[in-house]
Amino acid sequence: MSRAKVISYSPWVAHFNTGACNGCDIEVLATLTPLYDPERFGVKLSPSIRHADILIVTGAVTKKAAERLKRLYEQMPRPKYVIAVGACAIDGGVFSKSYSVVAGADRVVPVDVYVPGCPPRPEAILDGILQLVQKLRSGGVSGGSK
Amino acid sequence: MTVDKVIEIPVSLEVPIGPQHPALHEPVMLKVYAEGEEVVKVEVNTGYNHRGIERLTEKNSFYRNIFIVSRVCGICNIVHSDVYVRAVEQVMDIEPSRRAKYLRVLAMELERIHSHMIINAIMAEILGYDTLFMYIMRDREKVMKAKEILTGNRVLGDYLMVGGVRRDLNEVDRERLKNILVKLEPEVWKYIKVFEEDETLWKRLRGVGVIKPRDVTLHGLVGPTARGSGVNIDARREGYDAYGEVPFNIIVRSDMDSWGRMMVRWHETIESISMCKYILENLPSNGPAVPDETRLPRKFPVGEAFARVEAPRGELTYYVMSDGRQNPYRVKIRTPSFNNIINSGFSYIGHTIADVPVILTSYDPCISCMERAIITDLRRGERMYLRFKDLSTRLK
Amino acid sequence: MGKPSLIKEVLKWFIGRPVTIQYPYEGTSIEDRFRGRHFADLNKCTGCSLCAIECPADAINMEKLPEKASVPKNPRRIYPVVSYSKCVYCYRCVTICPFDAYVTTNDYKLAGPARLYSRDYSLQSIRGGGQ
Amino acid sequence: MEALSELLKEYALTTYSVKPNRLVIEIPKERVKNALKVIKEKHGDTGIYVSTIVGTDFPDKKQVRLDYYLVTHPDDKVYVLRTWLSREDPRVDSILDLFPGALSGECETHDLLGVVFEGNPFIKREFFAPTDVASKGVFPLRKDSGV
Repeated sequence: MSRAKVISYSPWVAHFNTGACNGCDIEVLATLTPLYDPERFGVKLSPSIRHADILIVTGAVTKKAAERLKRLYEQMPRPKYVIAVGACAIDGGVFSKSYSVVAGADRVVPVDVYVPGCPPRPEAILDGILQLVQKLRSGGVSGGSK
Repeated sequence: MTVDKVIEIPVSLEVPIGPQHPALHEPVMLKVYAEGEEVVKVEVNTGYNHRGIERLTEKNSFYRNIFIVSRVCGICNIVHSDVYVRAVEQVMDIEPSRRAKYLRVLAMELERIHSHMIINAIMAEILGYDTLFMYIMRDREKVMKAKEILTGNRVLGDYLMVGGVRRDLNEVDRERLKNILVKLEPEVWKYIKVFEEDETLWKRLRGVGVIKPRDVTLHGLVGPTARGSGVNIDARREGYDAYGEVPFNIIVRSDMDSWGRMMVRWHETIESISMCKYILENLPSNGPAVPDETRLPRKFPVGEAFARVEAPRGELTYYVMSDGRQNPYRVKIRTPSFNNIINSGFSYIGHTIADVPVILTSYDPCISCMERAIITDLRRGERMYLRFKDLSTRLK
Repeated sequence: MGKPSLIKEVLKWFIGRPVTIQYPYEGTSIEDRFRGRHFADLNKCTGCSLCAIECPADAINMEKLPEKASVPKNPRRIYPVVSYSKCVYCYRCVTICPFDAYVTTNDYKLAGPARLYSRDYSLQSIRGGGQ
Repeated sequence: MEALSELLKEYALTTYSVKPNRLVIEIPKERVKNALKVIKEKHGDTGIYVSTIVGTDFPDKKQVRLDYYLVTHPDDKVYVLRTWLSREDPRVDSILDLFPGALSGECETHDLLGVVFEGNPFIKREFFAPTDVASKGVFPLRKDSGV
């Protein structure tokens, strides 16, 4: 946001719940509503994963959802970024030792920003999104190249 | 050539909805079979959210489990920890103080307000009424603030401990909570008016997803879903915690459709607000509400307990069994959504595809609560439909 | 059945000031008692490991103190390191600690490209630790 | 409460209670369905529902315990029907035709504990358990499952 541009990039987000407790999901939803309003930065919820630039992953990635997560990531257009929201999506949180959990989105797809918290506040999620917006605007490394 | 046999080929369409879908923010997959626009069969496929929590509780100690079971469901986390904590207290023969019981009810009712508001907001979004969604979500932030003041976190409170609650409420915060609730009530009445009068909502919700009272009990549906069909089920009537002392009305409506279920939720929100106000005004001061966690007993007697609670989505039950060791021998969780979503496949049949998300949302699905399952809908067998695949095999 | 009754509300906000908080240019109000980042104060910690045992997410690891660190009472010279990415902020460690050794804050700004740990915050609480 | 235990007098082996005040009636496994039929006839279609089915594994007794938690309404009383199955071959009659609401509970108990409900066409593995656990033939809630 340092340089003013006539045309700036508006990343759209898609949200995928990989077995979360809904705590993070309602906070992601709260982030998208009037009080925090990320549309000020051009960020809005995209209707389909094929239109999205940022994938928000919530939840302890269950084995069944892990396949779907990988498939969703492959369907995204480049540049693509992934935000892992909540303790479960980062390291499995309290479910890390369960038999049906992969524990960690970064074991399935490359993650660009981690937002810790259980669940994180909407401000923290907005922080995470803004870091990516800044990265995009400053011409940072394109995601998904790893 | 005479025609002796006519084979009617139904044009059956298979529409998968989910697990990632613009209209569903939950990891559930509804496989809808439709003939034209009419839904003929629905399969509820989940299991995307099975985290093996019951097994996990057997591997962790009684106290650690309090925090694990609150993460079964983020929206109704205090209810989950309350019912588990009460079951453990019954095994251990501990009785919390009266003040702690009132504070527990306060936390649970705040949770009910925010849960009912969010599902009504999501319903508005699914109907395409985004303005209403945004307004309800704006006012819901007031409740989130109240939860933050009371429990220390917006969503996951981690508010309960065996023997009481984990933080007390001081006078300043009590006044602030009261102010928030006073400001919230007129807003809720406004939305009730919108739901009652708006033509858009009326047309999309009335007569959609009708469930008869007999089907409710046969299929074990609970909570607002049952109360919207005129079945008077409410676990709060048992009078656990302070529910025996706080006055409240049970909202029962006989509309039987999606609209009736949403209205039950709105009127329960009003009821919860007045309960919270009553608690804040009549908070007893006898006995400490916060137990010293370092001094809680480390020995657990042998025993079993079965506790019920009325979660925002309906009756939630926990069965806890101890064999005298540090870890519970068995914890069985039966969440309301587990019954409401899996057993309600019959109610989609005959409606259009566009109504499927509406009906699902009117049950207030909490897939994380369900935690499990791939279930095929119980066919009532009135009409027999064949899919192309089956047809080809049958013709051979 | 009447007209869409939300129109009055919509018009009111159409001319009024938006409700949006201009975050991050403007702060939001966070409760003082919000459960945010926390770390062990090594002046009080005795290395008893109770917090690591009781943590429901297993987010606390006991690590060896560096050579230079001078701690008043810690015979085994180990201290808890909280992984902020795995921590669920239930504050069980804070309430179970027999020596009240945890410092709690309402800091929630933890988003970043890497995992975070409480190591530096803990070591800064004693002389010779932070360097 | 007395009414129900009176009603099931001929079926019951023993009666006791689970905290807090839940009457438990132990019934031999062959007669579970009959007992539920009697109860349903007493309360009617709208008077009772199956709240939950709890299966517990007891490896040292070589048995699996099955509890049916029934809730009556509008008076909201909870009763427990308890039965014991052998661990090697846990079989019991399905109550799906009496209580369609038992579907979710029966399917779950089958997948996680391996109890076979005879007459329920919907039970199968991988309902809840992930593929790798189910393909090994392991039931996660058995105490010796090792998951």
